[in-house]
Amino acid sequence: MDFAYPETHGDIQNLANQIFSDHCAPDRLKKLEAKGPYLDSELWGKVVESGLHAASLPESAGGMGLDFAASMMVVEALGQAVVNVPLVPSIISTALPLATLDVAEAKKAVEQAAAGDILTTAHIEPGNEDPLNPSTTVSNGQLNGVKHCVPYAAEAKWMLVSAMSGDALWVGLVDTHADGVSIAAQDATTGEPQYEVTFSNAKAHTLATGKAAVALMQKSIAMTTAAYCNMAVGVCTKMTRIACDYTSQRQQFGVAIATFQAVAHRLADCFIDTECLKIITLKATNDISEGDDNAASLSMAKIWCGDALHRISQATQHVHGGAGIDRDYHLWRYCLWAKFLELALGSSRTHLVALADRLQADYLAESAR
Amino acid sequence: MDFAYPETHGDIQNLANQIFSDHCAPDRLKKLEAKGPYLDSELWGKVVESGLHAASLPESAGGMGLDFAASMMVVEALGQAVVNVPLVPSIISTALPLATLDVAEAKKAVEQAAAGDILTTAHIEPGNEDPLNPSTTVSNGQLNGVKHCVPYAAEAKWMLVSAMSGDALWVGLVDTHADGVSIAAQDATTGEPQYEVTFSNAKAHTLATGKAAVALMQKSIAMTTAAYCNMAVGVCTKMTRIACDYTSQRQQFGVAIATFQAVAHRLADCFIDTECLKIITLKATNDISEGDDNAASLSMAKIWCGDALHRISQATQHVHGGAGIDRDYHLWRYCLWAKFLELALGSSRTHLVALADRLQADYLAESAR
Amino acid sequence: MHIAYTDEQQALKTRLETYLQSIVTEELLNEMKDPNLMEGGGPVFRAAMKKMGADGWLGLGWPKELGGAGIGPVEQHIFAETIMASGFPYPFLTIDTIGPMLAQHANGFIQETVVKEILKGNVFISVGYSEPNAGTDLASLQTRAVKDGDDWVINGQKIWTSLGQFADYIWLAARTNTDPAIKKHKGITMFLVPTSSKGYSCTPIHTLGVRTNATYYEDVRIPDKYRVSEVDAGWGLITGQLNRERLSIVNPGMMGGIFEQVCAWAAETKDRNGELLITQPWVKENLARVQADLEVLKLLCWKQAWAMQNGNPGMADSSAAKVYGSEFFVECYRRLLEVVGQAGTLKRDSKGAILRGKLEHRYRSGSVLTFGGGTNEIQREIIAGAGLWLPRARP
Amino acid sequence: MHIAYTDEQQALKTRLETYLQSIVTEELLNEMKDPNLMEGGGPVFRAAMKKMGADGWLGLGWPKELGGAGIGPVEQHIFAETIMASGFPYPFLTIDTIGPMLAQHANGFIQETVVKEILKGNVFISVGYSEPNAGTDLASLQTRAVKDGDDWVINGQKIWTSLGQFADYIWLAARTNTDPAIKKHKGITMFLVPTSSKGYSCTPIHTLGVRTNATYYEDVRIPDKYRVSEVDAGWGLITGQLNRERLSIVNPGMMGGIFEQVCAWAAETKDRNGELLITQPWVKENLARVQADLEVLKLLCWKQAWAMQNGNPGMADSSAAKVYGSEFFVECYRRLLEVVGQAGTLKRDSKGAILRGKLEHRYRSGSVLTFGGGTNEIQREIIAGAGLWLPRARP
Repeated sequence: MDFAYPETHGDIQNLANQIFSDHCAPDRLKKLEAKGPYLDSELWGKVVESGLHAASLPESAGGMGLDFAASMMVVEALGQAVVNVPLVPSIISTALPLATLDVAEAKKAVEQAAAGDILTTAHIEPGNEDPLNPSTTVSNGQLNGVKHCVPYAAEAKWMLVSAMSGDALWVGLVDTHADGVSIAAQDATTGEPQYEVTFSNAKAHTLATGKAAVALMQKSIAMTTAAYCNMAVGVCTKMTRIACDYTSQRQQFGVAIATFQAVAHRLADCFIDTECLKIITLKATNDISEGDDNAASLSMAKIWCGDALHRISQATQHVHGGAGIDRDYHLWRYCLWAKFLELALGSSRTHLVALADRLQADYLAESAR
Repeated sequence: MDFAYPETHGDIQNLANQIFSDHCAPDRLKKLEAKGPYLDSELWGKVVESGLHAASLPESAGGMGLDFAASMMVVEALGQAVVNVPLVPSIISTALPLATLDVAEAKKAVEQAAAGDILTTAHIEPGNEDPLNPSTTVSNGQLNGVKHCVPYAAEAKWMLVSAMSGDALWVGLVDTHADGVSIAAQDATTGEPQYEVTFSNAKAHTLATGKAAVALMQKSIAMTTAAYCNMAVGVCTKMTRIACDYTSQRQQFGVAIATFQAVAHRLADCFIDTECLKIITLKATNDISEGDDNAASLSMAKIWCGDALHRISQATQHVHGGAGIDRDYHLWRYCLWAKFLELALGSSRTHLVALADRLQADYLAESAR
Repeated sequence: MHIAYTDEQQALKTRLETYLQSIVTEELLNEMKDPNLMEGGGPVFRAAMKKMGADGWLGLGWPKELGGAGIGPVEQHIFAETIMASGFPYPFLTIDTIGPMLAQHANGFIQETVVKEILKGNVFISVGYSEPNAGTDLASLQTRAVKDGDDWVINGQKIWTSLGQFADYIWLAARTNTDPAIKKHKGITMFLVPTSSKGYSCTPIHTLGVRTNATYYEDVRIPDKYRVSEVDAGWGLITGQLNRERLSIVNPGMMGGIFEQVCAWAAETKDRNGELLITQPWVKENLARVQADLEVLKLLCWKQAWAMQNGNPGMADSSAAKVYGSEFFVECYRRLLEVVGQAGTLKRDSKGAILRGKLEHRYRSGSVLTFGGGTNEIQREIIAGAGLWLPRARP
Repeated sequence: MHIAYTDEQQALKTRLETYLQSIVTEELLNEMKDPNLMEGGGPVFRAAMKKMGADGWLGLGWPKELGGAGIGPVEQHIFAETIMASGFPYPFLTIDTIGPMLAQHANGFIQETVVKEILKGNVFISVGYSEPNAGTDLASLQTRAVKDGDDWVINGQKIWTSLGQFADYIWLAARTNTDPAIKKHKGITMFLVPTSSKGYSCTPIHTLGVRTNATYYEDVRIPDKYRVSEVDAGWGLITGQLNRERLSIVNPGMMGGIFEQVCAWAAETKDRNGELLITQPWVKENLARVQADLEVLKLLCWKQAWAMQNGNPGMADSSAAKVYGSEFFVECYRRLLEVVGQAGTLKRDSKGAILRGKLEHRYRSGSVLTFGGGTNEIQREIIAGAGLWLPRARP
C-alpha cells in the first residue's frame, strides 16, 4: 500500500496549475464567453507547447510515456480553473484508448493529438447514454445514426464512435469532415462546445469489432469517467477554497461570517466531502493505471463525484449569498461544471444501480460456490 | 380545507396526555422493566376506566363513537410517554377494523375490547412482512403456520389472523387459548411483549374471504400504520423537547450548549422534521377518517415517519452526549421505540417502493387515456 | 377537519386551469425567451396581467373594499399555486407580499394610485432591502432618507433588486435615524420610490440563473406621501413583508408543474431497450421521493394559508416551511435531472433540450431561495427561539 | 502509488483470518452474552488475549525494542481491521491508543510493568477524562491530584469510563495546578491509576447499547512512578491519545464484517415469492450504498495508517475521518436494518433473531461515536481551523 506519487507527478501538477491559473482570470474568460460556447485556442496552444496534455501518451507518439495517473494530475488542475480546452475529450477519451491499439489509423491519430490536433469521442445519443449499446449502426463501413453532446466535434479532426454491426459492437474512427457527417451546435450548460452529429452513410475506419470493440469503448468510458472524477476533485477543492476566502473576509454583524459555527461547520463538511471524493477517485485512478478498466471503484468514485459536487456547489453558493451566483464573480463557472460532471456518463443514481447489480452478481456467485 | 379539530379531540388529547404522563416517571418504568417485557396493567386499567382507548369505537359497542382521528390523539399522547399498553394492537389494529363488520364474533370481540380485554393482530411472519400474502394456510376452518412479532399475543383474548385459503386471502379470529395455538415469547428491542405464534390445525372463526378479507386486513394495516405515524409524532415531539430542555441547562465553556449554533440549528432541523411528519400524518389520518384505507398519503407518512424518527433520534442523542444514552435518564426509551416505529409494517425504503409503484401505475394509466 | 380542497376550491382550481390556457400562450413563452423578460415585464406579459386584473383574478383573497374578491387567503394560495404551475411568471412579490402590506399600512394616496392599480395588473413593485454591506445583517443598511421640507431626499445603493428592470416602484428601506443611542433596526423607514424619479437608476446583475439588479439612488427626491406608515417604523413592515415572502418563495406551484411534466415524460419515453423510463425502479423511486416531499410542502403551505385565514400563522412555522421548501427544491431538481440524464443539461433553445430546458434553468436558479428571503441560518435561529424556546445564540 | 494491499499484506490478512478462527470460538461468543463481558473481560477473553500476545500478534506495528514485531502502522491497522471484523472484542483503547502513548512517554517502571504486559495480553487500561461537568469542555476537568511526599493523592469522579469493569489501570487526567493565571489546559497531569488502589471504585452505567462506568477516586494514593511524563504536561498526552482514538473508533472492521454477513444473508434468503432478497432493486441499492461509503472509510483509514508510517497524518484529516466514519456508521446500520426488516429489531437470544441480533445491538450502540472520542462539533472546528484556515469561531 503506497499513497505517494512519483516526483514527476508533483512537477506535472505544479506546472499544470500554473498554466491554467495564468489563463483563468475572470476578465479574460468573460471576453471568450461573450460569443457563446468557445474553445480557448490560445490556452490549448500553451498546454500543447508544455507537453502536459500528452503526459500519459507513449513516447513513441510524442508523449511523456507516464502512467494514466499522471494525466489525471493535469485534469485535476483543469478542474481548479474550468477553462475550455479539449484535454478530456481529445486525450483522455480518445487518444489514450487509441494508443493501446496496433492499428495504423489509430497511431496516426494519437500522434496528431500529441501534436495538438483535436480528437473527440461520441459517447451518447439522444435518448441513450450507453456507448456499449448504441442505436447507431454500421454496415459495409458506412455509419448511420445520431450522436449528441459530442464535445468539440466541429473542432476535432477525428471522432471515435461506437455502433452496432449486426449484433456485435463496432468501434471506429470517423473523419469529421467526411461526406455524410453533419454537425450541428448544441447549447450546453457549461458553455463548452458540444454538438449533435448525424451520420448518413458516413464512411468510417473500423478499429475493432465484438469483444475488442467493447474493450476499447470500455477503456474510453473508464478513462473519461475517471477524468470527470479527477476534474471534480479540482472543482470541489476550488469551490471550497473560494467560499473559505469569501467568508473569512465578508463581514456581517461586525464579524467575519466564517466565525459563525453554522458557516464554518458547513465548510468543514465540504472539506470532508472533498477528502472522500479525493480518496475514492485516487483508488479508481490507480485501478485504471494498473490496467483494470472495469473496477467497482470507478462506479463508487462516480457516485461520490455526483454527491460531492452537488453538496459542495449548493453549500458554497449558499454561504456566499448573492455574490456566489453573480456572473461578475467566479464561483458560478464551477457550479455549471459541477452539474455537468455530476451527470455526464451517468449520475450518482445510475452508478449506484450499476454497483448494486455488480454486488448482487458477486454475492450470488459466492453463494453458488 | 380545514385544519381544525373539533373541541372533543382537544379534550381527549389533554386527558390522554395527563393520564400517560402521570404514569411514565422513570422510576416507575424502571421497576416494570426489571422483569423483562411487560404489560402495564395498572395504567391500562386507568386508560380503560377513562374510556379514552375506545374513543373511536362505536357507541353501540361501548365506545365514544368519534372518528378515527380521535383515537389518533390518544396514540400521539402515548408516543410522548412510551409506556407499554396494548392500545395500538388491541384497539387500532383489531377492534376498529372488526367494528366495521356485521358478524357476531366480531361484535363480541369489539365489546370485550371496549371493556378492556386485549385483542391483537398477527401481521407478520418470519421472513414475510406482507399480511396480504401470508404463508399461513387455512382449510376446513383449521389454521397452520407461524406468525411472529405479535404484540401481546399471550395477554390477548382474540387474535386477528390472515391466511391463504387456496388462492384467496382469508381473515379470521383465533382464540389465543385454543388447541393448536402455541405462543412463545420473543425479545424485541422496545421491551413491549411480542410473541411467536404457531398454529397446528388451530380452529378459527372465519370473518371474511377473498376481496372482503383483503379489505378487512387492509383496514387493519392502514389503521396500524397511521397509528405508528401518530405515535411517531409524539415520540419526535418529546425527543426534541427533552433535547431542548437538556441543552438549555447543560453548560460547557461557561454557557448553555443550546447557545451554540451547531446545537441550536440541529434542533431547529428536528423541529422542521417533526412539523413535516405531523402534517403528512394528519393528512393520512384524515384520509382514513374519511374512509380511504389505501391512500398514497399513508405511504408518504410512513416514509417520513422512518426518516424523522431516525434523524431526530440520532440528533437528540448526539446533542446530549453520554447522558442521552444513560438508562437512568429518559431519552433512551424513545430511541428504542423510534427504531421499532421506523421498521414496523414497512420501512421508509419499502414504502418508497410502494409509492413508486403507485406513481408508475397512475402515470401509465394517464398516458393510456 | 378536512385536509383537501373543498368542492368549491376544486372547482375554482379547475376553472383557473382552463382560464390560464388563454394566458400562457406560445406568444408569451416566446417573449420570455429574452433573459430580461424571462420573469415578466414584456408587452405580452403586461397585457396578460391587465386581463387577469380585469377578470378579477389578482385580488381573489383581498378584501372587497380594496377591489378584491374577498374570498380569503386559502383561495389566494390556490390561485398562486395554480398560476405558478402554469409557467406564467407570476409577480408574487407585488401581488402577494408588498400589495397586502400596502393595503394594510399605506395612506389614502397610495391606496388609490398604487394598490388599486396592482389589482388591475398595471403596477409592479420590487423590494429594495439588501445593500452591498447589509445582507443577512439587514438592520445595518445605510441608504439614507433625509427630510427636506415636504419631501424626502434619498441617497444610497441597493443590490439584488429582483425584477427591478420593469418595476414601477421600489419598496425601499432607508435609514431615517442615525442616533447612535437607538438600536439600528429602530431607525428605518419604508418608502415607495417611483422608478421614474430623477436620480434613480438600475443596472443589471446577471446571475447563474436569472437577471437581478443593482439600483442606485442619487439625491432622489420624493414627496412625503410616498412614505409608508410612520417614520422609523419600517422594521415591522420589513418583517411583515418577509413573513409573506417566505411563504410565497416556497410556493410548490412551479416545482409541482415541472414534476408532473417529468413524470409524464418518463411515462411516455422509452429507453434504448424499449422499456418506458418510468418502469425502471430507480427512476420511479426518484420521482416518488419528490412526490412525497412535495406533498409535505403543499400541506405546509395550505396550513399556513388556512392559518392566515384563522388568525396569525406562527413565526416558527413559516420559517420552517421556508427552510424545508428551499432545501427541498435544490434536492428535487437534482433528482429530476438524474431522471432526465445528461440531456437535461442542454439549454432551452438547444437542439436536444428536454422539456424546453426547464430543469437546466431551474437547477441554476434553485439555490437562490436558501439565502433569499432571509437566509436559512436566520430562519433556524427564529425556529430555535420562537419554536423551541431555546436561549438565544450568543451574538 | 499502489492503493491496495501488497502481496505480503494480503498474506498477513489471510493468515490472520485463519488464526482468528481459533480465537473467536463459540465459547467466547457465549461468554460475551453477559452484558458485563460483552466487550471483553471474561476468562475466555483473557485467555485469548494472552494467546495472541504469546503468538506475537498484539504488537505487530510496535518497535522491536518494546517487544513488538516492528512491521509498522499499516500492518497494525490490518490487524485491527481484521480482528474487529472477526467479532472479537478487541481492546483497541489499550493496544492501539494508550499503549503506544505509554511506550513513547512513560518512565522505565511503566515500560517494564505495564507496556510489556500489554503486549502479552495481560493488562487492560481505561480512559479517565470526562467528568459530570467536563465533557466537550474537557480542559475544565476538576479531579485533583495533589503531591504528598513521593505520592500523589487523587480525589474526584470520572464518567463514561468504558471497559472500566475489567481495567487494571485508569489512564487518568487530573488537575495538578489550580493557578488561575494559567490556562485551564496547562494545569493537567496524566497518571496511571491501578484499579487495585484503595479509595478507587467503579459503578456501572447502563446505556442504550453497552455498559460503561462511573469511577470514583477518594483519597487514592499512588506513588509518583505512576505519573506519565511531566507535571502539568498532560494536555499533549490527552490530544495525542485522542488523535489515535479517533482513528480506532472509525476502524471499518466491525461494520465491514456485519455488512458482509448481511449481504451473504440477502444472497441466500428468499422472500415470500421465492425470490432472493438480493435481487430486489432497493435491497441491493441499500447494500451498494453501504459498500461505496465503506470503501471510502477503508481508504481514509488506510491512508492515515500509511501517513503514520511516513511522518505525521494531518490533524484535519483524522478529524475528517472521525466525523465521516461515525456519521456513516449511523446511516449504514439504518440501511442494513431496512434490508433485514422488522425481524432485525429482535434481540440476540430471541426466537427469530437475525444474524444473532447483531444489528439490533449495533443500532443501539452506534450513536456513541458521534460524540465519543471528541464530539463531531469539535472535530468540525478542528477541520475549519487546521484544514481550511478559517478564522476561529467566536468563543
